[in-house]
Amino acid sequence: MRCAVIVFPGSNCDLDCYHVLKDVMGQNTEYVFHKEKFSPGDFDLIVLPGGFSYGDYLRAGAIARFSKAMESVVKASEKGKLILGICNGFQILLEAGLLEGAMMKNRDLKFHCHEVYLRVENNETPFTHLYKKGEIIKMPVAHGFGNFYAPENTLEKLKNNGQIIFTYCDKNGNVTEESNPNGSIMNIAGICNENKNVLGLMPHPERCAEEILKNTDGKRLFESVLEFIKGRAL
Amino acid sequence: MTMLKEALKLGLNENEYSEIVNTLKREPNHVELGMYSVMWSEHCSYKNSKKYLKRFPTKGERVLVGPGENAGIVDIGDGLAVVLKIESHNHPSAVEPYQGAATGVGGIIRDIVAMGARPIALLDSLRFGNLKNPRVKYLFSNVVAGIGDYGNSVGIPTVGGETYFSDEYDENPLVNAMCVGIIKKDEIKRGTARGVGNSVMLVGALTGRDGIHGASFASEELSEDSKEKRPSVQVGDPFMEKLLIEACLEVLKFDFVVGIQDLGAAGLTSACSETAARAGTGIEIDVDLVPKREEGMTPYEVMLSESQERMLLIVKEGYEEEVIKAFKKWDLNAVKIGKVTDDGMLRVLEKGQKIAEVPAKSLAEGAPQVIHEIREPIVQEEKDIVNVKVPEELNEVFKILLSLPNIADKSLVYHQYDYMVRTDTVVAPGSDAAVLRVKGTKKGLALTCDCNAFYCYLDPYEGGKQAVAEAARNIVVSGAAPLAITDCLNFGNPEKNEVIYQFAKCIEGMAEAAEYFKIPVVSGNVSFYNESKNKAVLPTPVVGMVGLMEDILKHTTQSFKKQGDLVILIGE
Amino acid sequence: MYYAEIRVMYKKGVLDPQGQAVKGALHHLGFSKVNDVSIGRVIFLKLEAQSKEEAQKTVREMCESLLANPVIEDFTYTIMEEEK
Amino acid sequence: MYYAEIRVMYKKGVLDPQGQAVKGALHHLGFSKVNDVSIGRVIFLKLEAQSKEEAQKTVREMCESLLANPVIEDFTYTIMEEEK
Ligand SMILES: Nc1ncnc2c1ncn2[C@@H]1O[C@H](COP(=O)(O)OP(=O)(O)O)[C@@H](O)[C@H]1O
Repeated sequence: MRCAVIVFPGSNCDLDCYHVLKDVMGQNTEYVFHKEKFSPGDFDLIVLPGGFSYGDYLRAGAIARFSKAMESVVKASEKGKLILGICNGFQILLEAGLLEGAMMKNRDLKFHCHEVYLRVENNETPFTHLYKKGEIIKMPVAHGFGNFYAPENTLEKLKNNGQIIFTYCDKNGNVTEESNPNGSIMNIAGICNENKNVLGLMPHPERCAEEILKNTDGKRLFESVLEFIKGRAL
Repeated sequence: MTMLKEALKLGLNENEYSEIVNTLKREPNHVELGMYSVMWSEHCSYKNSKKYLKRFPTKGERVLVGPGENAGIVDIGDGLAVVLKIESHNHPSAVEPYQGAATGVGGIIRDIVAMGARPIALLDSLRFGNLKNPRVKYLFSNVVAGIGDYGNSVGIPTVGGETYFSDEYDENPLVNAMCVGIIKKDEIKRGTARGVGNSVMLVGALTGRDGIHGASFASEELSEDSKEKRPSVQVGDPFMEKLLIEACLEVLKFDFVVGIQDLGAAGLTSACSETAARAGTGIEIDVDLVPKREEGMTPYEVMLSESQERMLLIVKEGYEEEVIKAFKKWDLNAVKIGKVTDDGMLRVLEKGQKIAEVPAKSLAEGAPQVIHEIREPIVQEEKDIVNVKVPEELNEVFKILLSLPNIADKSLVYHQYDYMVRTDTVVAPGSDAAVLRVKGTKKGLALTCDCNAFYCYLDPYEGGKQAVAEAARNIVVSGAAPLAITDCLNFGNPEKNEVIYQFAKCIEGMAEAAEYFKIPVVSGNVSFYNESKNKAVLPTPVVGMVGLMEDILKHTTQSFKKQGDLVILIGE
Repeated sequence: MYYAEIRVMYKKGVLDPQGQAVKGALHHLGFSKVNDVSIGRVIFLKLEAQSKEEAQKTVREMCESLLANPVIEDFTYTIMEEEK
Repeated sequence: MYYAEIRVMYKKGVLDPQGQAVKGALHHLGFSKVNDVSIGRVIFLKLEAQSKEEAQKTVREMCESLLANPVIEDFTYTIMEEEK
């Protein structure tokens, strides 16, 4: 599998994503600097990493979406390539219109860094097919702008098309107010596009993909992608 | 005589002024006086403390760089070394807690980068007054937010620290930030202006009118009109810092960058005079070449500006374009502003005219030391801590204790810090020491910072020993062996006998413990004048410590593991 | 030369957590007669343009493409000509 | 009932990283004739008061005690009476 990790000015999980793909998953992985273009055929998976692109000044992800690399990301997404936006990457995908909705400041106005429980709402995607539907997993979050919002009609659509992929829940899988770290509407933690080839999520799967870090729930996301790509290649 | 008056206004004393006149063999002009006043403030010159700091043991088999540079460095094997330093940003945080704390984090990160190292972790040691006081609450929440937002944004995990509350800190919160970096042993850089004819380049943010006289500000007690000293407080730009780190680390790989220095307190004046003094050279710069944020800035302002997110590079002649290109990649400025000379002078030009010329050594190292009379405080409150009655309802007491802010869980604080970015944090905040893996090796690092200021108040000597011992214990129970110490000494006004007594005794205790455990002190920082309305903070000598474990898989954590395990109490 | 003052606010119906928090804090401080607090961004800028119409057009474009997010935000602006 | 619009900006001379970044982005997008971008907060609120003077006084107090940080920020405000 050929993977790209896009480096925006202010990205800071680029290294972590690269590490997981290259060292943990053993895949062919490259950094792509935001000023570079590439062609849709160059990569099977393109990761938009977490961080604070352009300092998150103005709005999280607002400025990054205008980069050269993003033009190529949009083209790749149209060609059905897999695009994964984590945290700031998710915010950029929203600003770029590759995913629907918007991100606001966490409801308590504070940055939140800790583990959360997630429920896998849809496992019929290239990113989640190795999870069980309704499975409860643990992943860390680390963000100040993770309060997802979308207008009523968009939410309907997301729901009906199975585009809601992860929701925040308690350890028994109940989607409750208390288990929602940021005020996100319907406890949404991750969504995908209609085509299911673009996924954005606030939690960090790359931070829980190794034994030594005491949690490997995130690794299956990358394994899902790898299996999917292999299957497609067959 | 008018220059003397101005000197006094700037915080220099008569003795210092005549020392300047003696050195220059003439009266200093306005710009030169400004430069002296910041460089000879306690904050930059350590004129009240140098003598005592000599007491610390600073040598050890693993020590590669000891005190005197931007940060200390110790060898951890595998061709790698760890870089550490702690610094205070107490005064700015008292006036503008969010930005004060944020820029404190920014400053300590640049100290690590200035050694050529990649910063890998931050820690913060915090002291506040009583949370019932609304101003204290405001300071507390904004300091935490400021530290978090800056560290989170640049992508360096804040993996540990401590948070204490006591009335003595009501007006004077303590905000100490520690940074740890990692570097290949053969890529260590120094803050020296070597090589006559080499270029002096300024990189990073534009120079604005912010923070002029911040260093002298840190060397005064806080008063009502501190709030009026607006320019002393700067706004940090973590985004710029992130780019600056990446760009600096890219060019530092090259041999043609022969020296690097961060611009902190006293800005260009400090960076130029210190790099030249360390190398025994001189520097000539032209203020017209300095990229400015505002129009009409005077040379005085340019030389004293404390604008954040800037660095000074000393570059071999002929390689300037390479540096400019590397910085351009990150859309950053890199401008040649002068050159290294052989005459030992810091010379400042404007429109081709010489407007200041002083010996770099005299600025950086020449401040007359202040000799204090040391006297044991007479009015030390009597506190009987030996004969405390055992209360009957221990359960109740236990509950009360657990609800005290000093003992309560601090997750409210560290959950606002991204402690996981870079995916090396194996033991997160909330344990005794943070444990980080070192990718590419089997090794692990344990990091902590500790100080029990109440002990230091009751008995500075024992308290000093305790601070080192506590840090060492935290490292050891995490499975690591202590490697090195960086310390941040927060005290009141050193011109007061009681304060300098506490200071000297704490150092004595710390030094003795450090010698006993064979843990060298490789860097540190002194913050005096943490005092307002005549009330000094508790003596707070914070000990930052790094430990090493050869096998990361052998780290240990605080929690009970499973039912039936034995519980053993070790020690008396 | 023109000056623009651009205000970007949450759309009606979008919960504004910052406005809520500030309202709470104001009440707490004793400013109890305050209500409906909402917080947004204000952007001041200078721009060159041939006419006020052109300046308005440019500002609108800037808002639509970057300064406001149409999913959650509305914008208003005022344009003034620089006095010479 | 009165409406207040309060603008809080960095003082002159204080670094405005947001303004810098947005200016860069606007130039990048081709809005090259834009300059001096500065970004602040705008706060809209409603308040009860007996007179416009009282409303003004209250707004000033709120700014000084909470809405602006006098160390680095300046504020301006406009007060309007609600039309009945
Ligand atoms: N300001 C802080 N920043 C980061 N971590 C903190 C901070 N304050 C406390 N912690 C974390 O919480 C742990 C426990 O803190 P504390 O309750 O003060 O206990 P202890 O006295 O055992 O250090 C610390 O070891 C550290 O990991």
